[in-house]
Amino acid sequence: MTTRPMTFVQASAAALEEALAIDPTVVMFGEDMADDTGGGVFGVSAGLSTKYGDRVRSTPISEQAIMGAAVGAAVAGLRPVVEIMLMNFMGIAMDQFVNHASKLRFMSGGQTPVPLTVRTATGAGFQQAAQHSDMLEAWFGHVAGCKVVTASNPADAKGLLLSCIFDDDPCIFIENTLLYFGPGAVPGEAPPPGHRVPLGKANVVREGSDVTVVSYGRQVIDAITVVDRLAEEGLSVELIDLRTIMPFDERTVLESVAKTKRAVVVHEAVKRCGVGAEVSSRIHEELFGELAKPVLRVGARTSPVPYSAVLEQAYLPQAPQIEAAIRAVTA
Amino acid sequence: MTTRPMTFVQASAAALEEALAIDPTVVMFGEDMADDTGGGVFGVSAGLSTKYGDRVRSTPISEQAIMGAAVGAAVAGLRPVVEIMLMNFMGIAMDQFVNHASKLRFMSGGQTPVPLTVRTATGAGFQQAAQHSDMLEAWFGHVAGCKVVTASNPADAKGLLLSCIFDDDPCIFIENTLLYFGPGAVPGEAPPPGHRVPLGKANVVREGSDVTVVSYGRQVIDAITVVDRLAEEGLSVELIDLRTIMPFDERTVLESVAKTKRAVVVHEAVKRCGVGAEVSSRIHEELFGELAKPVLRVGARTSPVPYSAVLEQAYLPQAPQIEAAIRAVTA
Amino acid sequence: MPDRPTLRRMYELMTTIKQCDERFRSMIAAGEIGFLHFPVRGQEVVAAALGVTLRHDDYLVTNYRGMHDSIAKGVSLGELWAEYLGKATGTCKGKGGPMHITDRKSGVMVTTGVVGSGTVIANGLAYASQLRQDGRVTAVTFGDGATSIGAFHEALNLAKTWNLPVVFLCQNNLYAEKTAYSKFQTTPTIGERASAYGLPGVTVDGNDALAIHDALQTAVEHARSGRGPYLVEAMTYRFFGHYFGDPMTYQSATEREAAIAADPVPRYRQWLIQLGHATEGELVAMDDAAKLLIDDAVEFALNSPDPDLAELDLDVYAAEVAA
Amino acid sequence: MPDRPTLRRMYELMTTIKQCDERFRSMIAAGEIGFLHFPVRGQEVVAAALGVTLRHDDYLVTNYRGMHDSIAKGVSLGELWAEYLGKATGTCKGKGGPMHITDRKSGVMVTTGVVGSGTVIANGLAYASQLRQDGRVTAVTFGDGATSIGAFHEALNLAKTWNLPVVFLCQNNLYAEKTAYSKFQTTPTIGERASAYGLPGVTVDGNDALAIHDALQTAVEHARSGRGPYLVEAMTYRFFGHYFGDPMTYQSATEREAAIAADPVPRYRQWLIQLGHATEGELVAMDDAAKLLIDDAVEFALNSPDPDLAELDLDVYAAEVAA
Ligand SMILES: Cc1ncc(C[n+]2csc(CCOP(=O)(O)OP(=O)(O)O)c2C)c(N)n1
Ligand SMILES: Cc1ncc(C[n+]2csc(CCOP(=O)(O)OP(=O)(O)O)c2C)c(N)n1
Ligand SMILES: [Mg+2]
Ligand SMILES: [Mg+2]
Repeated sequence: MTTRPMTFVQASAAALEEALAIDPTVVMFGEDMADDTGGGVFGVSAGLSTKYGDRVRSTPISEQAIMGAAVGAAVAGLRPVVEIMLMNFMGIAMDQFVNHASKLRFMSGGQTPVPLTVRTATGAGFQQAAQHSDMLEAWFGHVAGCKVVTASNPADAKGLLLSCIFDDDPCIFIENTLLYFGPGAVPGEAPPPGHRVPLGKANVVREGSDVTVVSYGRQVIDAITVVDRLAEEGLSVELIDLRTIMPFDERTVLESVAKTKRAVVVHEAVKRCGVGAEVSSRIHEELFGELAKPVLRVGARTSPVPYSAVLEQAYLPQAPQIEAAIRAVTA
Repeated sequence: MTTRPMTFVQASAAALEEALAIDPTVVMFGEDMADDTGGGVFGVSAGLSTKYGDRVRSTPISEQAIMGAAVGAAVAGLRPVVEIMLMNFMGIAMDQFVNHASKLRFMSGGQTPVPLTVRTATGAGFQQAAQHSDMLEAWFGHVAGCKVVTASNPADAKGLLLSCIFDDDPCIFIENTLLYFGPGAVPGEAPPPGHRVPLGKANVVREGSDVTVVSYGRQVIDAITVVDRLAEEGLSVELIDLRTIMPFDERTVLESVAKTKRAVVVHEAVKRCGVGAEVSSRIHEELFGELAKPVLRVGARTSPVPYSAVLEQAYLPQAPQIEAAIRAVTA
Repeated sequence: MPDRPTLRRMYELMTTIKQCDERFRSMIAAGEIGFLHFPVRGQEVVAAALGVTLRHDDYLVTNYRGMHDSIAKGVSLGELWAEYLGKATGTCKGKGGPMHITDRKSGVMVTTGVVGSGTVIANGLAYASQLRQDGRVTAVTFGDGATSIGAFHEALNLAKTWNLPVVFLCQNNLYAEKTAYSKFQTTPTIGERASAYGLPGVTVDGNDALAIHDALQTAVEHARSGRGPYLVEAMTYRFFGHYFGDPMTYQSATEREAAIAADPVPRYRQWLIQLGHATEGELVAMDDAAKLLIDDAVEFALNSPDPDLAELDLDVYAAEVAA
Repeated sequence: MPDRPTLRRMYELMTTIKQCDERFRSMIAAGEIGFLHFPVRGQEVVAAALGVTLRHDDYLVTNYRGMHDSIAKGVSLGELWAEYLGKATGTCKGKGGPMHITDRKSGVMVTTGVVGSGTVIANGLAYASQLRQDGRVTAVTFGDGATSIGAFHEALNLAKTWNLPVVFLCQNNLYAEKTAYSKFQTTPTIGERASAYGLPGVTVDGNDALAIHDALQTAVEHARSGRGPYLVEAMTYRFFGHYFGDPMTYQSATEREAAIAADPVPRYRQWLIQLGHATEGELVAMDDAAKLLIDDAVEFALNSPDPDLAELDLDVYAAEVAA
């Protein structure tokens, strides 16, 4: 097992390269993706078109055409991996992703699975303002037929992205730009080749007995800091990284909360109608009698993502709010 | 006060006509809308273009152009009311509605309110299958900056639609096709001219003390049947029609549940990550210590809307499930 | 000029489509069955021409008004009827319905209810063929109204930049729901809009079997030989409005009557006889055979069971949805 | 040929835009300020021509690479700088940022970060003017890459069917991020794609002040006089890549050097002197005046306060969001 460090960018790149290498039905396309058009806006696909030729292509700026072509290619039996550069631009591709990709298996009575993967980057904290930062996973969580996945560390990113690509359902894999390039972009340990992280299975990042924190993506990193600090105080927090945001691993979450009797759900997205509401509701529905306190949610304010750095930081859920919520349910 | 009956179609038509009549900044457009192109697919706009000329227009089949033009017209100070024929087609207009309409007031620092209204029809039960039936209000509930509204009776429909049109925020007003033409399409009482129903305020349809049912739209009708039947058994159910789905009237809901200590949330949309999750979470967060039972949710199955009538009826939440949930929390 | 078997096969398809549409409408009118039907009566010729031009293994993407296309591509009538009736034996087990026919075995890959959305999906199917060099062509059909939607533009543009083997077939029936084509017409023809993407485009009489067959053959051959996408606009007419029951108040009775008077199916039938490609007797036999096939399909569909409720949790994901 | 004051005003705008872009880049490079900057150096001429062609009360919709357009339309430099720096005194109180400049008083109505999305919004502004008969024209600017997106197609089509007073101005700088225009070019020019919507379209040298001024004047006059929309493609070049810091590895150094050698701003400056429209001294004075304005703007922005945290709950809805 190798221990050379790996960044998030390298993790996605490695997963893509591995997928292309082992399965000739894997194809990739998106804006700027091929090497003669720069090898991808974040460089994730650099070198791949040179190596894999026509299986890795650039597209014009046409999110509907990108997603539609992915749907068609998947229906024809390929495993397309497409890039929608930033998650907000899914607003253009919703008809294809929701009305088509996510429903065609069902509408066709099972004849046409749609094994496509959408990679899309997003996340607030870089002053990219209201149209380049949104976490929209809750939209997709509401759509029966697709899976929503994100990673909190490079090894998971590689393993989860590979699993998405080889999954037989449409997956949307969210890559966080701050984990790419921000302060959270510390390289992690590179997993061995072939490493896969199964979909639908959460990861217990820290075991604990006093309270359960459920999170995913970049907020897991914030949560780890808080949880480890509280451990020094003697508070034992179980931290769960959902990895597959939806459908989520109810079993791991419910077993944990059954043990701790307390839970906090943390995500970057706007709290209102966010994924946290679903997780919180499921916990309440299943464990109401056993809960010592109501499940609390930590998420962004009810506002578009502001540009000003001070506003943006105040918009985002931060470590102090995670800590406050943990203290509130354990008080 | 008149008591002539009014259907849902007539309610929307009357609201539109009234808005056009009293305010020259109200304009309307959408596919088939003008009289020389049929007066609207459901006939709601029949006669209006003849009367109001260029203020009521037909468009080509271009949902992005429709929504974009509404954004621009609203930014210029008009009050556009646009029709997106069916809610699933919002998938095409999401970028304009979410990234632009819902955010421009904020992004401009308050300079450009976007007082547009989207009317859109939807609802399962007519065998219109997976691409013509979805209830997608949860998507919009997650978007800060817009309001989501629906009505359970014609008088509310007229009053709420008028309030949407004259509200200074972007509103999406959902019209249920089954209430238009289905078994629920029984005419209600016509409200007097000028009747408005305020946004953000829920309606207590039935007062009760044993349990609170929170719902909206067509399911309010199912709930009324159940609630009235249970009343005969001596069960006192308070039934709340949200009217404005999001942001919802937390105060009315919380005050009711504080009294009844039990709640059931009912909607037609898929339960997973639906609006019910937000309402349920808010109740748990605020009233945990007072609740006798966990809040239960009744919603559609995790599936695209199926075509077959038997499957479609099984997909939809129905009166028996509402009743079962009420019994479960009052047991 | 197509050969004699092709000419006759086109008629078989036309009479099947025509009678199928008539049967649906008569049974709905009689209250024997009920669903929202988008009649294709009047548009049989273009579908028949497409049916004989495409290979069996070519891909087709069609739309809610796609019964004629599906039949022409070879969907079994029984499974088609069963799907329209929402039965377990339908092409899609009753889960998709008329607006969402998929039938892999005849190459009907996607039927969409969202106007214009099929055009971008067709590119993906064609891309798969291009990579695999399987020689398949993908055809996608859509209406005049669909050409206003952004996806159409993105589709033509991407198809050209990737040089995909796809034929875009616009069935211009002069109406989009209640909106006459002329109300929103910005160019003399839709065919010529192809030039904005550097691809060939033609406009032909879609009710003239030879003309549309010729255009489609050129287009399909162009795509199949690696020369890239092609746009064909076929001028036609829908006899029964947008949906069956449409009062059609937005359209002039004279116009419609003239179109019906020029009904392309009997016109073609007449022509076959006149030119000696088939005798009246042979054509009657074809009409009768089609009728029998439809009788069988109706019976099959009516006698088929509804889908099992367990189907709700199947085909949502690869794995069953947990209750 | 524009009159002398107009020619000189164009130069004032060019030098202001050029120096503003330089100042942003130098301060970012020095670490004095930090944000993602989309340089407009090289595209000054087309913006200046637009600025003098539009009326003050005309509407403008621009995009993330819109600093030049905003300045040309008359946004106060101080408020612009403050917005770029996220300050409370910015055009949008620091809430929108460089990609979302709105400045009602100068007619900059919407700045979008979503490629091509402004085109459909422009129609709505133009529709308002058409109804009100206020004589305003709406201009919308976008890049070469934006013409691939569906919204662009829908926008031109609707503008034509409604005969809206809107000018679509494509600033073709030969790149969309890292993708060279030539890689995805399906027609000789973008200007000619207008014919697919029945509207006039032209392609001109956007770095030739007289040529682009002439084209824009024709287009604006066309729109203002009720003859409907117009598409202008202005050929230009971006000197500093997609964003400031872009390594520009995807583009040939020779090509870029040639473009910089043909820098349109000094070229225009030279021409003004040669033709006697301004003296070197007058132009130096303009350069200096612009510099002073920028100095003031920088100082104003740097000394301005951050927005109050309470702003997070304001302007989301008409009413304050309840905590
Ligand atoms: C994106 C979208 N918008 C609106 C509709 C509603 N609608 C269904 S059919 C139709 C008219 C389509 O006309 P055309 O493309 O000419 O096809 P035709 O029905 O004439 O075959 C419309 C507007 C839809 N299904 N999809
Ligand atoms: C819909 C959408 N897709 C992708 C992007 C990411 N993106 C930002 S700028 C850009 C290139 C645009 O090129 P062009 O239209 O030529 O404008 P330019 O930047 O050259 O001025 C892309 C792809 C975006 N902002 N919006
Ligand atoms: Mg049509
Ligand atoms: Mg460009």
